[in-house]
Amino acid sequence: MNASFELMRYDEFVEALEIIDDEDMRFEYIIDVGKKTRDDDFSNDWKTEGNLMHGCMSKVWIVDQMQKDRHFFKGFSDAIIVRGLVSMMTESFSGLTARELNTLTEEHVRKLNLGALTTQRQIGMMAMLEHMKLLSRSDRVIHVDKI
Amino acid sequence: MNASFELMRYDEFVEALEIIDDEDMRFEYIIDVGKKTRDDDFSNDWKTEGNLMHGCMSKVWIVDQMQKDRHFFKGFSDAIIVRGLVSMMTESFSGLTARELNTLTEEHVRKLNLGALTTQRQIGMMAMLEHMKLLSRSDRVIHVDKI
Amino acid sequence: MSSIKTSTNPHLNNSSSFDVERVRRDFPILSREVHGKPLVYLDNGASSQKPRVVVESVRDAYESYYSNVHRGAHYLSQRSTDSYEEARETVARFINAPSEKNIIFTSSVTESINLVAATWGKKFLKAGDEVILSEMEHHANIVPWHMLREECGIKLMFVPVTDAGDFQLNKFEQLLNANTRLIAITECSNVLGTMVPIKRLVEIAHSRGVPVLVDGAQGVVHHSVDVQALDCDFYGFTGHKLYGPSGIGVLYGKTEILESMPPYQGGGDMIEHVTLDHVTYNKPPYRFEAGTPPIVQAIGLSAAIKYVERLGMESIFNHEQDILGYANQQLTEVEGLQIFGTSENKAAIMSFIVHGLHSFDLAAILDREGIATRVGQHCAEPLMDRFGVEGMVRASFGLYNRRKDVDSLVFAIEKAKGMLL
Amino acid sequence: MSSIKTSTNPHLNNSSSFDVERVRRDFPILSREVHGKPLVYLDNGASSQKPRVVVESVRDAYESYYSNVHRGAHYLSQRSTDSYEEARETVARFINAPSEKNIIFTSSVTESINLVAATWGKKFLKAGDEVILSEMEHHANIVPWHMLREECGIKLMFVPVTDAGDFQLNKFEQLLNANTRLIAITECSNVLGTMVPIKRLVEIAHSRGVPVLVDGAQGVVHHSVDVQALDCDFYGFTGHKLYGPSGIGVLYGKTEILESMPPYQGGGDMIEHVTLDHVTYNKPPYRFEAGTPPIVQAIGLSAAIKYVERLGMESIFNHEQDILGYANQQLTEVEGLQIFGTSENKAAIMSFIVHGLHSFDLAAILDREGIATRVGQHCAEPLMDRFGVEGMVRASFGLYNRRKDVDSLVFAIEKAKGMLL
Ligand SMILES: Cc1ncc(COP(=O)(O)O)c(C=O)c1O
Ligand SMILES: Cc1ncc(COP(=O)(O)O)c(C=O)c1O
Repeated sequence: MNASFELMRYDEFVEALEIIDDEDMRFEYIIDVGKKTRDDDFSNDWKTEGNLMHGCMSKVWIVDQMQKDRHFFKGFSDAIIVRGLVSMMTESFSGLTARELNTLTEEHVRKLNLGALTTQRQIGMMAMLEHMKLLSRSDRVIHVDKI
Repeated sequence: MNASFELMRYDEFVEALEIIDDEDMRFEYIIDVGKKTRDDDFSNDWKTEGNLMHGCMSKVWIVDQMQKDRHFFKGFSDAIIVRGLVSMMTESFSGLTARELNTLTEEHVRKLNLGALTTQRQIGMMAMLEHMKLLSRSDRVIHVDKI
Repeated sequence: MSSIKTSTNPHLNNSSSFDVERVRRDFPILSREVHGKPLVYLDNGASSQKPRVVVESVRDAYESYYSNVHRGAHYLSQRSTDSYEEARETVARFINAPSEKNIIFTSSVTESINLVAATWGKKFLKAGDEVILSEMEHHANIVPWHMLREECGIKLMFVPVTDAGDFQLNKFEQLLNANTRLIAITECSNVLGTMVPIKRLVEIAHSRGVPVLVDGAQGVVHHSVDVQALDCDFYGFTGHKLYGPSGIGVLYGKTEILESMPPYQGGGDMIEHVTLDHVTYNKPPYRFEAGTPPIVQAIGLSAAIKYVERLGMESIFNHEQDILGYANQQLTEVEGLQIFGTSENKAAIMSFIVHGLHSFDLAAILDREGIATRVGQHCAEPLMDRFGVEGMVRASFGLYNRRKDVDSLVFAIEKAKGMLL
Repeated sequence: MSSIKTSTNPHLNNSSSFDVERVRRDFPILSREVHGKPLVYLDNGASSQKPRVVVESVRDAYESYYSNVHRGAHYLSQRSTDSYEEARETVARFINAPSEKNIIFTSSVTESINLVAATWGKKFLKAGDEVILSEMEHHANIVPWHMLREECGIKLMFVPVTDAGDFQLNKFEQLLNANTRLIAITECSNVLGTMVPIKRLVEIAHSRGVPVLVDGAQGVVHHSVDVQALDCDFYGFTGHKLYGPSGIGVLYGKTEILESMPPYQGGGDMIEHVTLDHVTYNKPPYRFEAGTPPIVQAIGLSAAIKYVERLGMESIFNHEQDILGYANQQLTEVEGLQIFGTSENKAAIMSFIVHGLHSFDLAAILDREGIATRVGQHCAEPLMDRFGVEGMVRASFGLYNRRKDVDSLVFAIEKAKGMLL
C-alpha cells in the first residue's frame, strides 16, 4: 500500500465509501457510479468477444489504452452494478506504468471496503485487477500515440 | 407360522433360547451348538466350492440329502459361531418336503429370537434359509435312496 | 395437475390442511435475516433448506452409532449398516421401487446420470445410435451424453419446447426412429417448471423398445413419484433438493437392466474377489457403490423423505400449486415482467426477466432485500438460447414458502425498478 | 519413525503433551456402551469417529447459512461458496499443496483414484503400458487399474512385500522399465501399517520420468503430509478416516497434470459453455467437480482438519506410536497370536490371527466385549493371498485410543481363547 505514486481517483472512492456507513447506501453509490458510466463512454466497437473478461456472471469488457508508458483502462458491463464496479476499478487504476500496476495488491481492492458487496464480488474485483494487469502485458493494448 | 407339519428340533431350539434371558448366554449357547457339530459329522468331500454358500463372511457349506421326498440338510462352517447357526438351521428345517420347505418364512428365523445376534447375522440366517430352499430345488440334491 | 392460469382453481385458497407457519418452525434457517431483512428463500430449485429432523439424524448418527458399513463384524458397524440399508428401503418405498435392490446411492443425480452413461451407455451404445433429450435439459442430463458422443459417436436429438415451455409429444414421436436407443429426459424443467408427461412418453418409447431414463431432480421434490407406474427404466434424483443433506443422490434402475450393466467405479464393496490378475464383481446395487458410500448422507436423506411423507406429497403439491397460482397472478401484474414457462402442468418454479433491467442487477437488489433467487442460465444454456435470453431470474418455491413471500418478491422487484430504471 | 520393536523407544512413555482423556471428551460416541460394556473403538482404519466440532460445523452450516454453491447471486449462496472454498484452502494448507486450485473435492479416495484412472489414465495410457502397484494395495487402488487393463490392455505389475511387510525399493526398481507409465502406491498399508518410503520412491520414478499417484487414505491420518516435499503427482485421501464426515474425498494433483486432463463426470459447474452441439469445459479444479458437490461435507472436513492441526500431527503421531509400541509388546505375549506387519516404519495398525481360532469367532467375541475391530480381508485380498491367510483381525488405533484400550483387547482375546478353544 506504500505506493510511491498517486491514485487520485482511487483515494476519492475510498474516501466517499468511508463516509457512507450504511451498507444499502454504499450499494446505491455503486449503482450511481454504474449509471454515470454511459454507453457512449465505451465504444460499441470495443464490445467484442476479445475484450470480454471471462468468468463473470455478466458481461464485462475492459480495454487498455496506452499513452507513452502509462495505461488507461476503460470498462463496461451490461449490468449496472457490475458496470459501477468496473468503472471504479478502471478509473482507480488508470494512469500507471506497467511496473506500478504490478505493485497493486488485494489490499487495494479490500481498502475500498465495499461492505455492501458480498465476497464473491470482492473476488470478482480482484479478478478484474488481475485481468487489467494481464491485459497491460498483452498485445491487446491500444497504443493511442500511434493512432 | 401355521405350518401343518412339525419342526421338532426347531421347537427345541426356540424353547431353549427362550429360557435363556441373558444375551451373553444365548451367545454361548450358539457356540456350544457349534462346538458340538464335529468335523466328522460333515464329510470333507462335501467341503467343495460347489457346496459353498456365497456371501458369508466365513465359509459355509450346506448339502441336501434327499430320502424319498424329504430333504435332510447338513451344514458346516470353519468358524464356530457360524457353524452353530448353520447347524441350528439345517437341523431345524430337515425332514420336510419341498412344498413344506417353501412355506417357511422370515418369521421362523425371527422366532428363534437370537437377540445376541446382530441384525447382519439374522440376515445371514435368512440367507441360509433361502439358500436351503434353492438348494432343494437344484440338481445338487443328493438322492440317498439312489446311492 | 392444476392450471396456473385459472385463479378459480380449487387449490388456490385451499391449503388449509397444510399449516405452513408450523412447517416453517421445523426449519431453523428460515428465521434468520439477510442484510438486515428477514430471509425469503426462493432458491429451492438450486437446493432446499433442511428440517431439524434431518440435521438431528445426521448428528445422532455421528454421535451415537457411526461406523463404516458392510465391513466390520462389530456392533456399530452393523448398526450403521442397518441404518444405511434402511435408508435404501425408505427410498425404494418413496418412489415405489419394486425392491431396495433397485436403489443405488450416488453422490448426486449428476453422478447417477454419468453412471448410466458410462456403464449402460458405453456397453450398449455405438456410433450412429441416437439418444433423445429435450431442449430443456439441465446440463447434468446433456454433458454426460455429449461426452459419450465425443467418445463413441452417438447422436443427440433434442425435442423442442413450445413458447409456453411445453414438451411436445408429437415432436418427440417424430424424432423416434430405428436408431433411437435411449430417451433421457427431465421430469420437470428446472427453469420453466414444465412437467413432462413421462408416463405417456414411456409408453411410446417402450412400444418401440426404447428404454427411458428420467432426471427426477426437480420432479421428485414437487409431486409424488411411482417408478413402477411410470414404468421408466432409470430414475435419478438428488438429496439436497429434497430437503436432505448435500452429497447424496439416488439412481433407480430396473433389475434386469442393472444386472446387465458393468460396474462404474472400482474399489471396495463392489467386488466379490480380487486377485492380482482377476476381479469379479458384486451384484447390484453394491456393484455400483464402490468404496465407502455417503453413509450418513443416506441416513439424512431417509429422514428427509420421512419428513415429506409425513406432510404428504399430495399436500405439499397442493400447497405449492397455491403459491404458484398466486405468484403467477401477482407477477403477471408487474409491468415489464415476462414469465418463461406458462405450461398448464408446471411445478412451483417461476423464471422471468424484467424488460430494461439486467437480471443480475435485479437479483442483486432482491438479495439486498433478503430475497434469495437464482439468476443466470440455470445450467440450461440451450434453453436460454431457445428463448433468446442471456439469463433469467428464477424464484423456485418449496414446501415452506407462503403467499407472503410472493408479496415480498413483487415489492422488491418494484423497488429494483425504482432504483435501476 | 520409531521402531515398534524397541520398548526403550523414547516415545513409549512420553505422550505427556497429549492429554488423551481430554481429547476423548471431544468425541461424544466414545462414552457409549456396546453390549453393556464400554465401547473400545479400534476400527479407525475403516472409519474414525468425529469430534464435536465437526458435527457442530455440519449442523451450523445447515442451520445458519446453507445454500447451493457457485450458483446464486444471493447472500447464502455466497456464504456457502466462501465456506466451501475456504475448505479447499484448508485442505491445501494441510497437505502443503502449492494452491487450493490443486485440490479437487470428490466423494471418497475411491472416487479420487477412479477419476485419475478414467481421465489421465484413459488419455495417456495405451496397450502395453505398465502401471506399478504394490502387493499391499487396498482394492480401491487395484480395481480401477484392473478396469483400465480390461478396457485398454495396460499391464499391472506388483511390488512384493517382505515377510515383515516392508515395501522393497530394490524390487520396485527392478520392475521399472521403458514401458512404465505410472506408479500407483499406498502411503501406508491399511492392513500391515507399513509406511512406504514415498519420497525416495518418487525420486526414483521421476528420474525415469514416471509420475506417481499416492493413495494417502491411511497415511494422511497418522502423520503430517507435505505433497510438495514428497513431490508426488497425485495424492488422494478420504475424509471419513480423518475424523471428518462421510461422503467427502480429496484429490490433489499437480497443476500442469490437472490442466492436461479431460473432465471426468459431466454436469453443472464443470462446463464453460453448452450448446446443443458443443461443450467447453471449465478450468481445474472445477472441471472435475460436476454437479452440486458435497458442500457441507467439505465444510465438515475442514473442521476436522483444523481439529487435528490444533492437536498437532506430530503429537498425534507420537501418541499413536506409543500405543503401537505398547500394543506390540502386549500382543506379542499372547500365546498363539501372530502379528502381520512388523516393519520398523509403521503406523498404529495391528493385524493378527490367533492360531486355532477362526478370526470371525475371535472378532465376534471381541465385539461382545465392546471392542470394535475389523475382521476379514480388509479389501486387500491379494495381500491375504500373499500371507496365506483367509482373514485377519485388525485393531487400528486413532488419536483417542489409550494403552488401556490395548489392555482391554488383550483381556478379550484371552477370554475368546477360553470360550472357543
Ligand atoms: C489404503 C486405503 N485406500 C483406499 C481406501 C478406500 O477408502 P474409501 O472407502 O473411503 O474410498 C481405504 C479405506 O478403506 C484404504 O485404507
Ligand atoms: C433438472 C435437474 N437435473 C439435474 C440437476 C443436477 O443436480 P445435482 O447438482 O445435485 O447433481 C439439477 C439441479 O441443479 C436439476 O434441476
